Amino acid sequence: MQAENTAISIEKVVKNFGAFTALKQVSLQIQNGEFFTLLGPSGCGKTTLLRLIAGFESTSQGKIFLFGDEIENLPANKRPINTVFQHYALFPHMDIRDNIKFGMRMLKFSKQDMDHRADEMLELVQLSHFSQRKPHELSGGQQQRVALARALAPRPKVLLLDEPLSALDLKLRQSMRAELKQIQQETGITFVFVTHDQEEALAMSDRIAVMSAGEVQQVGTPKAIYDQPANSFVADFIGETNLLDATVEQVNQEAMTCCLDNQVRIQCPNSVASDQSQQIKLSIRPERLSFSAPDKALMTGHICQKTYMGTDTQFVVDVGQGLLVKVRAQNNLVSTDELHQGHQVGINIDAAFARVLVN
Amino acid sequence: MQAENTAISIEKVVKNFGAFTALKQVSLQIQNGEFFTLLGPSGCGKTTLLRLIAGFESTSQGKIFLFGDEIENLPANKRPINTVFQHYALFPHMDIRDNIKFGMRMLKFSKQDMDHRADEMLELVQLSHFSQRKPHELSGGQQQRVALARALAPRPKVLLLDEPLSALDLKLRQSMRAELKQIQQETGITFVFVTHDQEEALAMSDRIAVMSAGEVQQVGTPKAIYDQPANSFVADFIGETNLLDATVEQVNQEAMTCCLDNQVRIQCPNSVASDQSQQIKLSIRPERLSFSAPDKALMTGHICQKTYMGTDTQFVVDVGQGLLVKVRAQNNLVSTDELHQGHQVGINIDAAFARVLVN
Amino acid sequence: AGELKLYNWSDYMPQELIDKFSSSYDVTVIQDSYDSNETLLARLKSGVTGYDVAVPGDYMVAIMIEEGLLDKVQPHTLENFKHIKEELVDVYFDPGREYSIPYQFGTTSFMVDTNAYSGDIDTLAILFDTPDELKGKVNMFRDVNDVINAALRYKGFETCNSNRAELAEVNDLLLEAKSDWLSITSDGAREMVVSGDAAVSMIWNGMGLRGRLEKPSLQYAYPKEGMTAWADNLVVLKGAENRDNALLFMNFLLEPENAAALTNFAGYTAGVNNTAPFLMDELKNAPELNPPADAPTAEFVPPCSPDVVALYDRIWTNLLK
Amino acid sequence: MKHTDLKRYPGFRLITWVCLTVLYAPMLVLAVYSFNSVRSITHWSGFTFDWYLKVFQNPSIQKATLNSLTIASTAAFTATLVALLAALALVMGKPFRGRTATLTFINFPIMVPEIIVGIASLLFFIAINFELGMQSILIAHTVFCIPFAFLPIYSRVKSIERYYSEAAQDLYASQLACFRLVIFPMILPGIVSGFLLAFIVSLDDFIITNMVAGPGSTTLPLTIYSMVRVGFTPEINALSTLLLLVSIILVSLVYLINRRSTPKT
Amino acid sequence: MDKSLPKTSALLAPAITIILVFLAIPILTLMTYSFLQPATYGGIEWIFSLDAYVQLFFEEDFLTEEWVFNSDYLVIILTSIMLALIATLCCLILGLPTAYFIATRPPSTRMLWLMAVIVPYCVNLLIRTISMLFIIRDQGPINSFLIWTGLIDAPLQIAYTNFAVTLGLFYSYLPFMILPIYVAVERFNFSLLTAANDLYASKWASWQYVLLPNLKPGIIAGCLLVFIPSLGAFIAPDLLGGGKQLMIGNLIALQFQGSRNWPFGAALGMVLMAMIFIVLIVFSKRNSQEARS
Ligand SMILES: Nc1ncnc2c1ncn2[C@@H]1O[C@H](COP(=O)(O)OP(=O)(O)OP(=O)(O)O)[C@@H](O)[C@H]1O
Ligand SMILES: Nc1ncnc2c1ncn2[C@@H]1O[C@H](COP(=O)(O)OP(=O)(O)OP(=O)(O)O)[C@@H](O)[C@H]1O
Ligand SMILES: NCCCCN
Ligand SMILES: [Mg+2]
Ligand SMILES: [Mg+2]
Repeated sequence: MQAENTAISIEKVVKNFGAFTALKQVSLQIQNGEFFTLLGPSGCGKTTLLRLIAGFESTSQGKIFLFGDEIENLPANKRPINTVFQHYALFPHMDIRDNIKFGMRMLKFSKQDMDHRADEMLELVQLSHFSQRKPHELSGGQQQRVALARALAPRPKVLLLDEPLSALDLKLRQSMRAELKQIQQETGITFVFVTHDQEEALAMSDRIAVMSAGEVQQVGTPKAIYDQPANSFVADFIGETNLLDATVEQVNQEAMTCCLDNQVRIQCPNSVASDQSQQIKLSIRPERLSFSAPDKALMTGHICQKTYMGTDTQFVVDVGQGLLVKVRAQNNLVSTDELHQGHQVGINIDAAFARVLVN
Repeated sequence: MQAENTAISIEKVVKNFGAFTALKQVSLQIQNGEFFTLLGPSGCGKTTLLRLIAGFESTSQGKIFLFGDEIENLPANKRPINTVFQHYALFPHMDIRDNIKFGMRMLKFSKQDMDHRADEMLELVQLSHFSQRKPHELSGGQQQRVALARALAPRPKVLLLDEPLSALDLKLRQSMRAELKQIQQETGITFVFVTHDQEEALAMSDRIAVMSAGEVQQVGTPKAIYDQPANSFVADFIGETNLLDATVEQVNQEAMTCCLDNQVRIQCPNSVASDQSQQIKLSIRPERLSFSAPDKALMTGHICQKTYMGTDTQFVVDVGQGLLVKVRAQNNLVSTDELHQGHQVGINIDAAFARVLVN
Repeated sequence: AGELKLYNWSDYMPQELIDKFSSSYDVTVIQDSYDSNETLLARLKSGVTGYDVAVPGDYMVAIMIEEGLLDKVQPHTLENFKHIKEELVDVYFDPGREYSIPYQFGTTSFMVDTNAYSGDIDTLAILFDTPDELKGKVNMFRDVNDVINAALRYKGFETCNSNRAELAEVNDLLLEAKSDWLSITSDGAREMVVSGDAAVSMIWNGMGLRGRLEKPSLQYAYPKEGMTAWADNLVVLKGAENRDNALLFMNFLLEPENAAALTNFAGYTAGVNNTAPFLMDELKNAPELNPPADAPTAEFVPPCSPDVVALYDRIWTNLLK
Repeated sequence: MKHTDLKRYPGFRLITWVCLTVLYAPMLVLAVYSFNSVRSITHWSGFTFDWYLKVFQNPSIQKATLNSLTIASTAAFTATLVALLAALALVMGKPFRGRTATLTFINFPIMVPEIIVGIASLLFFIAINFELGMQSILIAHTVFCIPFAFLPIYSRVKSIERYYSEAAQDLYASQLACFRLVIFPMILPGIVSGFLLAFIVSLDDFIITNMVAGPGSTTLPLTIYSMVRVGFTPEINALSTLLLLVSIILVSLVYLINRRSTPKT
Repeated sequence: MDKSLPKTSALLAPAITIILVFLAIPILTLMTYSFLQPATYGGIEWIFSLDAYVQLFFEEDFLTEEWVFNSDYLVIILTSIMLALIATLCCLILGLPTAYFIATRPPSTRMLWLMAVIVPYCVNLLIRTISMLFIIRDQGPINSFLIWTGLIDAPLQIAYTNFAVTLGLFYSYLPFMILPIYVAVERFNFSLLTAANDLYASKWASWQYVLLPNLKPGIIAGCLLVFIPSLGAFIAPDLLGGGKQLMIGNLIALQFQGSRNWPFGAALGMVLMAMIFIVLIVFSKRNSQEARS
């Protein structure tokens, strides 16, 4: 069942905590060398899945394979997998260097090897001159880098990262993203990255698994997930979207025509097997809507809220029948300045990117 | 010095903590009824300024006027100013209703008045059915609303809010923003809002004061601050920007021509008195750069990084001489899919929005 | 009316007798206790004030008079003074009884559990050269003079001895003997032997008597090397706030019936005449109160000179440390 | 389970039970034998309440109980009051040089061995000609109760963030109103546990009391001690069991108060 | 503008005054007395003298009346230290696992376990010692039980020995060891154990390299809290040692009762205080050094 190149294969894994099921039949293949992200709201089971892979918990059902071998009976301290913990979990009584050396010491690396590798890691995370400091003498971002170095030092086959950036402030988080991604590319190690921040997931990952309530909702590249959400949960959770109720009017192999509540008809790609008259939801991203002269527009409405956001401006437009749509315009395009609350506007839809969802 | 309509006027206020100067000659006018935001990085003195206005600290130098009256000698409990504290500071031993009534009790409102107003406030923040609960029985967002109701109940002339949203999680924070803004508009009370989150500031404020290291860097509407940053600190702190070194080649009243390090010339509005040959910085927002065919472009380069961000994609383009520029393209426009790392691209600049900065 | 603050040996006064006095004279009696003459002196010297009456032993009365701790209350004016046994009126420590009246008197020796040891017990060797069966089963008094005097007698030396060479020997003897001892306590002595924690214990005759009544295998020893006799006395302390009640109490205790009640409780000989009709039967022929003919005469030991006291203190401290 | 809990170490539960047994067995046995119908400490020969009746009828025990309660409540009250003021000053007052030193000084009485406190107090009272008795015990107890009352109050006051009093002032409360309506109710649990702790400590003290007691001021522990010296009786067991009960009730009270009042965050 | 509560100094005054007058000055009095000469039947003579301190090391020989070196008091002091150390060690050996075990209970039951440890801590020391004496006596339940089972035929001598004193100290102060370690364990960040495990450490390697070093402050505090009162103990040696096993606390008391040598007692008190302060200072120095680094 596992391809040649699979680093981790998770097969129908269930995890129960007493009566509560945290993971329901999760299956996933993680490729060797990829940056794989588990994305989902708080409590959806991301950490639980990570802990199963690391070996801190055991599965209730199902199997986990590491490069083809079942690892159920391998205790955590024997798995060639290391973890970067959310709050780093640096050993407070050891200096940075000793922290980094810890895993190698436990693996009984030779002293020489250990020292050499520690230097290498310190350099990698650019903390060579801090090697004598204790963790609490470092800033959050520096601590985060130590945690990374410590986990990388014993040359694990897979690195697990549990929301490593969530404790950092905005600017730092943004710069650490780039750094992490770069280190992953340099080392070629498989990263399994956990986050609940969609922006982070989109920006960093090769592939993303979107999870909700213990189930994997969709696995795919950032683009696939953003543009072709599998269901309304994914559509709503990743980025902002207009989720519009509609009825199917015509269907063929490639396209379908849907009628919105305000009687506007939209022709969009057929992504699901659905029958005529079926009630569906259309997910259309705000940036796929654009303003135009009312006469050239698909529908018209008046602006009822305008929020300036720097790069772009978001409008909420009432298009009749109580239907509110969000329109996002980058501030370089339309003269967003001239549009104000109350104005009548025409709206066009880039229908190729409308997505039909049945649940 | 104060206009008719000024709620709070801060004049050359200095605040020293021992040898450390937390505020250096800060002057600000806050209009009656506006949503005024103090924005700045951690430690820049936002809280300190708020505490001076509230009366928890006294100024080292300078004066603070409230509707024209100097309030230096008015103790905190006599100022018609209320505060929503960062951690809410709800009285844990009182139920929600008693918390809300506290201020009115101290002001000796009549019992009837007090009850009536409490009901009104509970309704305003939609917590009527929780009035008997103790604070710890509410969620973070609900507590935040109680803090707001408590501060609004005695009808203060000015409401101070110290990062009221920072303890909430992302989704909740976004919805509370709208709520806060709406309450401000309904009550018409002057809000002085503190945050270090630029997105929050841009989305909510009428005017923003950007602070750094105890000094006000710029005061203006969100748009003014985003589009016409006064200096490179503001340009960098608010949103993302390309800060490019350039030399002034020609200057006249309205426009100037600047030469970038890669010899590309840009004609942009003259916003500062600057001489020919002067070294300046050009701040150009990534969304003001756009791709075009290389032959029609202002400059050319190759893509060295591409980050998919859902709504848009950010590219880092090497335009020669080691000059890297960020280009942000909304995903509905250019077919961002077709541009990849390594591609040669042409770049145009919406030069009307380039901003010349001298510091 | 009023109060009476009594400082007494522990386990030396029946509650009933106190109640009787309290109700007859409407006096609230407060009683605290001590375990040796030395503790009494130390407490009083350290400035503990407020007690009205105390019960020092013979030599201690002498010391307390000298130290100015006693009130010269002239007890011979008391109505019941006449009951005092003749030989106890003109005592060396208080000739003519100007400060004190007799309380009870008796002897200090030791007691052996004959179940644990069947040999001859009438020798101080039991304490100082303990037979194997009794090793680690000996309780000694927490009292400088009783212990050192016994050791001096065992060695055949004079009591109140300032001969440093002899005292050095006594010192060595005690240190050596100590390893065979179990404990050093006075007021718990009876409990120790009755419960079986100790098989031998230094003991006063009355206390021994009460112990034997509880545990018949106990036997009071009359060591051939000699033993100490003592006589406790009721005194009024200088500065007593309730001097009148103190005198009432003195008079009360000289009443033969009341003196007999003391004897019935504590088991020692009363200092007044005519107690016989009130005494319990068990006391009449008790071996503890009626020494056999061949027993040595018990010896009163007068206060020793300050330098001797100092040397005794040193031996005692050496022993305890 | 294949993956054992990392927190668990084998044998620790057993050791814990050993500890608890060591801690409780003696007291339990003592309590059980207080119901023994004969005076023996060895043999169990039937159940009786007689010894408890005896305890209640014994006038010197009654007097000692009264003394103990008087002293404990007065000393604990004074100590609590004094400690409260000090805690408020140290937390809410302006920072000053020597703050740490002051803190150490207030906790000084716990750091000095009891035997030394006892003897030093005794010598001091004698030196200034202070009559030993209830007052001297009271003073000595107040001194060593202060840190015990202080610790819970201090930690409670310290846990109250500055912003609560600021919030009160912001809402127009004067300083007095702020203390009365906000600070005091919030630190009340600390005050109560401080008082109860001081009360227990005073009620239980033997060594210091033994040194500075005078005639008629015998407290319960002193009475028990002098009774034990003479010999073990079930009466002592009964009395000890009673005192044990009082301590347990008070400790449980402190615990309950603390638990009920700690807001879950 | 002064925005603080009433004058800090006024609020502090009562506490400071009470402790100053009724504890600090008495201890100074005690110190003064240690430099005076004893009066015959107790009390002091106002003559400056270092005899009390000399007496710690030297005594007048019975025969030659010369001052010769005397190790007896040193031995008592050393014995006290030994007994206190052994008691501390026993408390540590049993207390550490117990504290750890309790602190790792689920929160719902943790408080009950903790209460179980706190209750004896608040029970009268005297009563606890008495109950210990009660059960270890020759006729006590332990010996009766052992005899009944036939394991022994004569009672084991436990009471009135150094062993009993140590047992008593251990029993008296065990909760003092458990509580601070409990606090340390509760504060311990257990994700560190997970991290160690993740980095290939076995259970006992984690214990050694991660847990113990992090619990050190609690362990040290616990050891101090047991060692210090044990060193100055009075009740346990008095009741359980049968008046024969003296510790420095009893030796001090003795000087004010039977032996009536106040200056010497005062000097011993000063020695005890000095020992305790040295221990405290050494550890607080080390602690603050660690905190700083
Ligand atoms: N040891 C446990 N016992 C019982 N329930 C647990 C346990 N660990 C996790 N859970 C439950 O399992 C669910 C998933 O938890 P998990 O920690 O995996 O969520 P998560 O996706 O990592 O969330 P977050 O983003 O908040 O970290 C939650 O509802 C949680 O309450
Ligand atoms: N009471 C004080 N004593 C000494 N320094 C202080 C005090 N209060 C604030 N400061 C210092 O003044 C500076 C400004 O603090 P302030 O709390 O106003 O920052 P801020 O902008 O609110 O930051 P944040 O976003 O972290 O809340 C900081 O460097 C802080 O350390
Ligand atoms: N129990 C008291 C005995 C008194 C001996 N002097
Ligand atoms: Mg998680
Ligand atoms: Mg702040």
